[in-house]
Formats: sequence, structure tokens, C-alpha cells
Amino acid sequence: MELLKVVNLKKVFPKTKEPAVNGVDFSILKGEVLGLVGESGCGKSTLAKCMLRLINAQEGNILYKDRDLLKILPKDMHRMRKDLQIIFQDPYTSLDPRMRIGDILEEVFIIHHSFLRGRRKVKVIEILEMVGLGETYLKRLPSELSGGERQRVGIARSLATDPEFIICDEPISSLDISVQAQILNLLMDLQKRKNLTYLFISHDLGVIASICDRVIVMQAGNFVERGLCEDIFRKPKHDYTKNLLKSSSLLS
Amino acid sequence: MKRNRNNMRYSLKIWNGVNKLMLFGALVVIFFAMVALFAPLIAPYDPGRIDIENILTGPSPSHLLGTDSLGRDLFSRMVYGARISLMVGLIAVGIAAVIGIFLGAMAGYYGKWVDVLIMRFVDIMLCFPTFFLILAVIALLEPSIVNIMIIIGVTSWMGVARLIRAEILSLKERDFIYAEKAIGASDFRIIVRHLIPNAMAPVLVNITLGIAAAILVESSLSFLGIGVQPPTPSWGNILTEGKSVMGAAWWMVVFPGVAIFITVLGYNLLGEGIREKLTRS
Amino acid sequence: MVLEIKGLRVRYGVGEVVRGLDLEIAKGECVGLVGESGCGKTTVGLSITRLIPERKGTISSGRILLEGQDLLTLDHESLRKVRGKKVSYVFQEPSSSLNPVFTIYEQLKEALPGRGATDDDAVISDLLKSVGLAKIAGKKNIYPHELSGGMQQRVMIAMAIVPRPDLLVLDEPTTALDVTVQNQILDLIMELKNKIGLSVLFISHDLRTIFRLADRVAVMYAGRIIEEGPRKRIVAQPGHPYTVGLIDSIPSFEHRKKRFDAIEGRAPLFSDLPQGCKFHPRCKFKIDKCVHAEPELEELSDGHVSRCIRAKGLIANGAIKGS
Amino acid sequence: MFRYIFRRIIGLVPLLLGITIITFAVIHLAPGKPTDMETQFNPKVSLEARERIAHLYGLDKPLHIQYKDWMARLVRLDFGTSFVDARPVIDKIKERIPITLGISLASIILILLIGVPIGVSSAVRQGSFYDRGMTVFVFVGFAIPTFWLSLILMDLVGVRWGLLPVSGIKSLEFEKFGMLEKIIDVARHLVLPVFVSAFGSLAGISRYMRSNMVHVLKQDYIRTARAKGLKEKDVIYKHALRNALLPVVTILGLAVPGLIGGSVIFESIFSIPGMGRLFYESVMARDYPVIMGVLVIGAALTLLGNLLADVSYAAVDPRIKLE
Repeated sequence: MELLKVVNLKKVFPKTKEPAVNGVDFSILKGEVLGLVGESGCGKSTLAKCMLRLINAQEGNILYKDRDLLKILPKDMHRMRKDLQIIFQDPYTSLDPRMRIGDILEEVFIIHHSFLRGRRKVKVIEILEMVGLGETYLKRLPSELSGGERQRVGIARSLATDPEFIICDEPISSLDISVQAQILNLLMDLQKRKNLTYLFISHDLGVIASICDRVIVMQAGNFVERGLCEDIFRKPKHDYTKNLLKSSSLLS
Repeated sequence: MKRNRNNMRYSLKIWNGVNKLMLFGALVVIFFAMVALFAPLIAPYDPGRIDIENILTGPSPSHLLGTDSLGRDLFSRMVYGARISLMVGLIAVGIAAVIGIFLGAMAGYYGKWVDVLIMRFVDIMLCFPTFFLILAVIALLEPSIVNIMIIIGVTSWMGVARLIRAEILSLKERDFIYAEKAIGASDFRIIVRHLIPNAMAPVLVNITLGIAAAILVESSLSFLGIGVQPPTPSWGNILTEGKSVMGAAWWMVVFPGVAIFITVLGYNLLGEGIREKLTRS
Repeated sequence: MVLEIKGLRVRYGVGEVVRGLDLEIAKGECVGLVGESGCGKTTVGLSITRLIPERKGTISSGRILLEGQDLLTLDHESLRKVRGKKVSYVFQEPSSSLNPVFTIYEQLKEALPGRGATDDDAVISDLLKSVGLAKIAGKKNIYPHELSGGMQQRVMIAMAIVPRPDLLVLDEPTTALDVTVQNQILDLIMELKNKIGLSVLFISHDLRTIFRLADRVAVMYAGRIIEEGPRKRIVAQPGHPYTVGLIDSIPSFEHRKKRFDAIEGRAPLFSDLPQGCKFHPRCKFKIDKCVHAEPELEELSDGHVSRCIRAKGLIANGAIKGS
Repeated sequence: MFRYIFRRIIGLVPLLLGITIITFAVIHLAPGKPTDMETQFNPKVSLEARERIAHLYGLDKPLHIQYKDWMARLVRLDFGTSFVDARPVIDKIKERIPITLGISLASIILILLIGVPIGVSSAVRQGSFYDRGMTVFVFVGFAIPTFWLSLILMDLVGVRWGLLPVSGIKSLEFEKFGMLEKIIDVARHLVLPVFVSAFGSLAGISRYMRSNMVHVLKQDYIRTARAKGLKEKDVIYKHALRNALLPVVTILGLAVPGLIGGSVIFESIFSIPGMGRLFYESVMARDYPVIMGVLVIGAALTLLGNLLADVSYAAVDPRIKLE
């Protein structure tokens, strides 16, 4: 079943001539992990932000549950946001440095008027435990946490609205190697347990290969190749894909 | 390895040094704030009490800092003057901060034409020699304390606006702001709860230094005869009165001057200390 | 030996970040120093020519011998003559490592050994060609911001090899670059190393990169080396649970859709190091003995050492093995 | 380059327009009519007479028409005539500008000559006794009220010790002097004003320079320069200084309004016939045409200062593209 469909999405930043995202089309099936791979500046993060309307795209449609996210009323978009979430790359900038972990998570409930005041704290602890943290983190500040712990908080925040779809925007690339594996494990577990759908963005083909069902290869705002993970890795067609594969396999 | 041990001691010394200056600043600020707050308890005389028997007497046990040309007790006038001078500084800067934070946040967050409009306005305001502008308006209105505070406020918010805008421009590209949008936070919530609190650090420095600057401006206005009007005492107008009797009564010039100097120095050292702390972390 | 580091200890404000480290590099050899961020590996590199900023930290003891000469006892002037002549560096961030207000030409010229010689222009031009920058060879008015990250890093490499140093220290030279560019830079480093016969200390957090380049690998954890040996030996049979964990954490196509056998927890803080083996809180093979004393390096086979008291046993019963 | 300057000049037009609007607003939105001063002290002046005067200056017209008329004259540099002595405003300002600008320029040079070295040397010796001493020194300068310092210096240097003249910019017998004596005479008159004007601004530039330098010294390219084996002198005075000095250029543009604004105080104390004193006298006499003229020209001078600063910055910083 098609969960989300993106049609001819285009984003041009005012200061550059070349579009950052150049009219791309794709759809994501319910329960799958779709990989989006490309080098820095290829537009993959911009695409992610446009999909959730964190920045505004110039053209295109984003169809979710038969509604076009780019055209619906603000109050409907507000409701949709509960279903569509995102995890960011840098755990050092993705949490408000002045807020305690408990408050960061509780804010999600406040914004969406979920649960009564008394229940919120219990729910926050529940979510913290879901990502392998616990009650002891409630009063802590982001600066007191390691990169891996912060990233778990980021994941917890995205889970707080009980979403269907999560964009993982390079969720492990600023973490230490040993922590990367922990976070990948957590993301895989959650996906299975809650039947989540991921758009998994990474510059690292190894990471993509280990978690994704299908892959899209992006270069300079365009999709140059897409297909099942096995096909892309075994029989790449586009030169750029071949080059990426060669570079990363030589590394390993 | 002797060299290395020296290095360790060296780095400890840096820490102490910076904090001593900052501590001095903080103490001065607190001291004068206390003086202003408890002026009625500290001042031995009514600052307005005229005593023609004791005109321009030098410092003595009964009049610690001497008396002025109407025989009023200088110490008491200085103590009450602290109230006026500090109040002018604090409120003027408060006004500047409110305007600056509001306009700066708008410009930084909304960008585009809002930004262009506000920042052009800032540029224009920055072109005027501020003291000229203050002088003109004060002279055209009347030099009441309220007017002085307002005018200093509305002519000195540009620095705050620029700082807030610059901070917000960089903060709003941080992931935690995108995360707020993703969980559906409103613009108001993002600006007030997340952006402004995180952008305040450099503004704090600016505000501290601004208080010092406002105190200086008020005293300069007084010196030109268009500051706080006698008989209400301010350090500036005491000094101005003293100017005319400088030859005969040095205390009328020295004490208010020193008070302004120490206070301004205190705020500056405190501000600089905060800045050092912020850039370190 | 080109370089011998003996008992190096470096102290920062947070604690001792290099806690007694020995490392040797033979002529023409490339030694890879690998570890996670904050394990002290960069500090080791900077210590060699005492480049640690004074207010940040100090070398408290140890010896660093370059061709037999102890660099830690040199006065500033003699040390300066070692820097950029006998030992040169390439750092992680090419964009901030080049001075933005001087031209590439000026900055390369400063690195030339015989300054002010008449054939400087030709030398610089050849140099740029040798690092794959024929496009800007001969141009004198190029500023760093006009080059891409990869090209900037080529300039840094050119600057580092021109004095034909005894030792080249590469500190995460490809980490800031894109995958395809990383690959090109690594090729360039290999080519230069073989052509000139450089001795290299290659510092990285990325095992894949290290395994590609290094002849010998040293794994660092919490300020000390916990395993060291010839690359091939370590790939075939790693001798420390931490190394095994690192190798198992590398995501790959072969490992599709499987949970990783990840190392639990996080690296310890230097301000709060555990007793005994510094890895024991995260180690799944820990026994009581691990908590008491920090193990010494123990030889597993010729030139292959591990700081784990259970290494031999674990290898023998197949509990730790290469992938 | 010329295109850049041209574009910048075009960009000044809206700013100039804004300056005139604010000036106009300040004068006309304040309660009390500009004609009050001329008429209020004379109770015999009838309402009818007041209206006649108002009509003379066009004050009975709607504000936007007044503004339009004023602007129409302004573009021809016609600022009207002074209420006080009926001389053209532009002439009055013209004879005052060189004096104030001259003192400001001299102050800026003095500030740079003293402030930059203080900032640089403090940064290099960050945290030392010298650094702390200099911090206190420049802050003392900033905290001493200008008028107080002027009074005290006047009293001591001028009156008690009789070392320097304390009033005006030339002696009474100026016309009889030869060329050299004239220069010396003016210089002697300007020593105190320039010193007073510079002393207060010293803190700004030296602290700015210090924090720039501290920031630059932490950059990666400084480590590169050290790693290359450059002399410490070259690292600091070549690589670091150029980067730290660049932004100072733009700060100088911003210093102009402060210096001109400060001129009110010391010009009235030292009886210097400059813009500041003219402005003060006009304000006291409610001489509106002069007040407006000085405000507009003062602000325009700042614009000019900023333009010069930006253009020179663009010229010295290779990272700024002029196209």
C-alpha cells in the first residue's frame, strides 16, 4: 500500500540558480524502509525538509492519505504532523540546549493537547524507556548527555506523537562507530515493533545496505537511479552509483 | 618538566584574573544598587534641605562629602542621585532591550521583506550621531526624567536588534528549531520559548554595557543643562552645579565624577566578564 | 625506527588523556592509529611536535624520539626546525586549515625548504601537478575559498610532502570529505607514500580507512593502546573485545537487515575513568579480575599485542574472531 | 570594483531618504511649534502675527507638503536660513565641518595607533598580568565621563600648569604667525580635544581587536602555520594579524557617528567652533533649520564613512566577490 507519494517536488533557494531539489517523484509503501543516498549538497536533506514542510517547496505535490500536504489548511497540517516525523543528523543541535529532557518530550504533548497534565509525565517516561533511557533522564540537560543518548532523545521525541512515518536524516553519521550500531539496532527494532515506515537518508552505502528495502540514488537535485537494494548493489546501472559503490567498497 | 608545571599554574591564574575583574564589577553594581534601594535609610539628611549657614563647606564628620552652594548635604544628594542615575540607566536600557529584541526577532525569524525593512531602519538609525538625536528631542520636549529614559531607550536599541537577529539567523537553521516545526509548534512558541532564550546570551552583555552607556549619556545631558532638572539630584546635575564652583569646592566635582566613573567601570567589567565566560563555554 | 614514542602522558583540564603510550613507526611504514572520538588519538599526533596549545594541556612525561632525537627536550627554535621539515601534518578540516587571506601560492611557498630560491615557481608548479592539481599549477592568485574541499586537502598534502619529511602525520585527512572524494585522496596518499617512501602516522576513527592504508594498526581506547599488530593479523583475528566490537559495528551489504552485535554503553570520560581495565564496563567477557587491575599489553603472536587478560583464551575458544 | 561601488551608492538612496524622514519627524512631531521660540517670549505678538510667521516658513501647510517642499530644497543642498542670524544653513555647517571631521580623523588615527597594538599584545599574552592591566586601563578610559575628564584636564594642564591652551583652535595673534607657527599653534590647541575624544573610544577598538585576535589564534590555519615550522613572529604578525585586522576596517565606519556625537561635549568645553557646538547652540536657540541641517549632514557623513569602510573591506578581503 502506498503511504506517501511525492510528485514533481521542486525547491530552488533564492541565492542559487540550480534547484536543490529538481522535480522529483517517488512513493513510499507502508512498512518499508526506503533509502535515499547521495553526497553532501545533493539535496537529500532539503528534500526531507520540504516533505514535512519545514521549508517551503516551490512546486509539486506531497500526497498523504489522499490529501496534498502542500495545499491543506494549516490546522489540518498541524494534525498531520503527528503522523509524519523526522530524526535529525546532529544530536548536538537537534535538542534545545536550555530545556531539560523531560520538558523537551512533554512539549510534544502540550502542543498536541495529548493526555491530561498528570498523565504526561508517565507517558514521557514510557517513551524514554522505549528508546533505552529511563526516568533518571527527565531532569537532565542535553549538555549532560553523550551523543548517543541525545540521539535517543531525538528518536523519543519523534515517537511521542505516535507517527506512522519517520524520516531518518543521517541519524547516525555524527555518532561514534560503536554507538552507530546501537542506534541502528534501536531504529530497526522500533520499525519492526511499531510497523513504522522510514525514509532513511545517508551518504554511506554501507548503512543504507544494512537497513533499507529499496534505494534511491540522488545526485545534484535529481534521482539518478532507484530500485531494490539487492539490484542496486549487485547490478548498478548509473555511472554515479557505480562510482559511489566503488568508493565505499574500496574503503571496506 | 619544570616548564610544564609553570604552564599549569599559568592557566589557573587566567581563571582567577578574569574572575577578579568580573567580581569587582559585580560588587560595584550590587553596592550602588543597594545604596539606591535603601537611600532613605543611608542618607543622613533630606537631600533637599537647604542650610544657608553651611554653604560650600568641605568634607567633615557632620557632612561626610561636604555641602553644596545651597548648604545641602552632598552625601545625601549623592545617595539619592544614585537612585536617579541607576533608574535612568536601567529603564532606558530596558526600553531599548524590549524594542531591540522584538524587532531583531521579527527580522531574524521572518526574513525576506520584514528583515529588509527592519534592518534598513536599523541602518538609518545607526547613521545618526545618537547624542545629537537625543539632544534635539530632549530640548524640544522637556528634560523630565521620564522623557530622558524614553529617548535614550528609543535611540539605543539597534545593537540589541542586530545581535538578536544574527543569533536567530543562525539558531533557526539548527535542527532543534526544525524539530519544533515538525512536532507542530507555533511560530510564537518557537520564537518566544526557543529562539529568544537561546539568543539572549550576547544581549545580556550588550545590556550590561548599555546601562553604563546610558548613565554616561544622562550625566552628559545634565552637564549640558538638559538632563534631570534640579532640585532632583542626579550625579550628572550635581557635577554640573559643581563646575561653576570648581575652584572653591573641589568636592562638588570630584565625588560625583568618581561615582559615575566607578559605576560605569563596574558595569563594563561585569559585562566584559560575562562575555569572557560566554565565549569560553 | 623513524619514530619512537615512549611512555607518553598528556594532561588536559579534564584529566589525563594520554596515559602512557608507546608507539613505533619504521621507515616507509604506515601505522594506523584508530579509536573513537575523544580517545586521545589526535593529542598523540599533536604531541609529536608539541603542537598542543599551552592553555589546553601539557605533556607531563614520556619521550618522543625522531630518528633517535628526543623532541620533547628540544628548545623552541630547534623544535621549529623540526616542524614542517622533518615532521609535517595534514589535518581534518581543509577549509579551515588554510589561511583564508593568503593565496595558495604564498602558503605553499612558505613550506618550501630552501626559502627564496629562484626556481620556487617551478617547484610549486610541479608540486601542484604531483597532487593532481595541474589545473591551478602556475597560477599565483588563487585563494583557498576558490577551491573545493577535496582540492584544498590536496593543497594541504602538497604542503606536507614538499619538505620530504621523515614523518607525515595524517589526522583524519578524509573525514570532512565526500565518499568519492575520500577515495581519491586516499589513492593519492597511497601513491605518494609508495613513490616517495614516506613514513606515515594515519589517525582516524574509521576502521575501513585504516584497514585500507595501514601496514600496522594500533587501536586506542581511553588514552592508551589496547591492541596493536600487523593489519592482516588484526583483520584475520582481532585480539581485543573492543576491536571485535568495532569491526562488528561496520554496516555493510553482507550484513543486511540483521541486528548488530554492538558494544553497549559509551566511552568513559577522562574525568571519571573506571578502575581496572578501562573497557570492562562495556565488555561482555568481563570477569572479576578485569575490574581490579589495568592489564598490560600481552603478546598474542609475533608483533601482535593486546591489553586484555582473556585475549588468548577467548581466541582459543572462538569467542572473538575476525569477520 | 566600480560596479560594486556604483551599486553601493545606489543602495544609499533609500537610506538617505530614511534619514530625512526621521529628521523631519523628530522636529515636527514633537509638541511645540518651531515658531514658538521666536514668538513666545513676546506676549505682544498676536495670534495673527504668529500665523504670519508660520506662513512664512510654510508651517501652515499639511506635513507631507512641508516635507516635500523641504526635500525639494534639500536636493539642491538648500537647507534654508538660520532663525538666529539669517545666514544660509549650509554655509554655517560648511565652515564647521572641517574642524569636527579633522578632530574625529585625528582621534581615529590615535585610537588605531594605540588601540590596535594594545588589543594584539593583550591577545597574545591572554590572561597575563599585562593583559589584565590593559583591560583595566582601557575600561578606565571608557568609564571616565568625557566632560569630567575635560574639566579636570583643563584645570590641571591649562589653568594650573599652563602647558596648553584650553580654548578655541587658534590663538588671538594667529594671523601674525608664520606657516610653521600656525600649524604648531593649531596642534597645541587640538592636543586636549583629540586626546579626550580618543580616550573614551580606546576601549572599543582595543577590546574588539583583542577578541578578534584571540579568536583568530584558535583557528586551524594558525595550527597549520605552526606545524609548517614558521617563526612564532610570522605566525602572529603575518598569519593571525591580517585576519584579525580585516574586520576592524568596517568597525571604523561605525565609529564615525559616535565621534561626531561626542563632539558636542568637548567642543562646548574647549570652545571649539565645530559641528557639535553649532548643534548645541542651535538646539538651545531652537534654530530648526540648522538642527535639521546638522542632523541630515551628520547622518550622511556616517553613510559616507560606512561606504568607504565597506569598499576598503571588499578591496582587502579576498573572500568578498565584487561581481
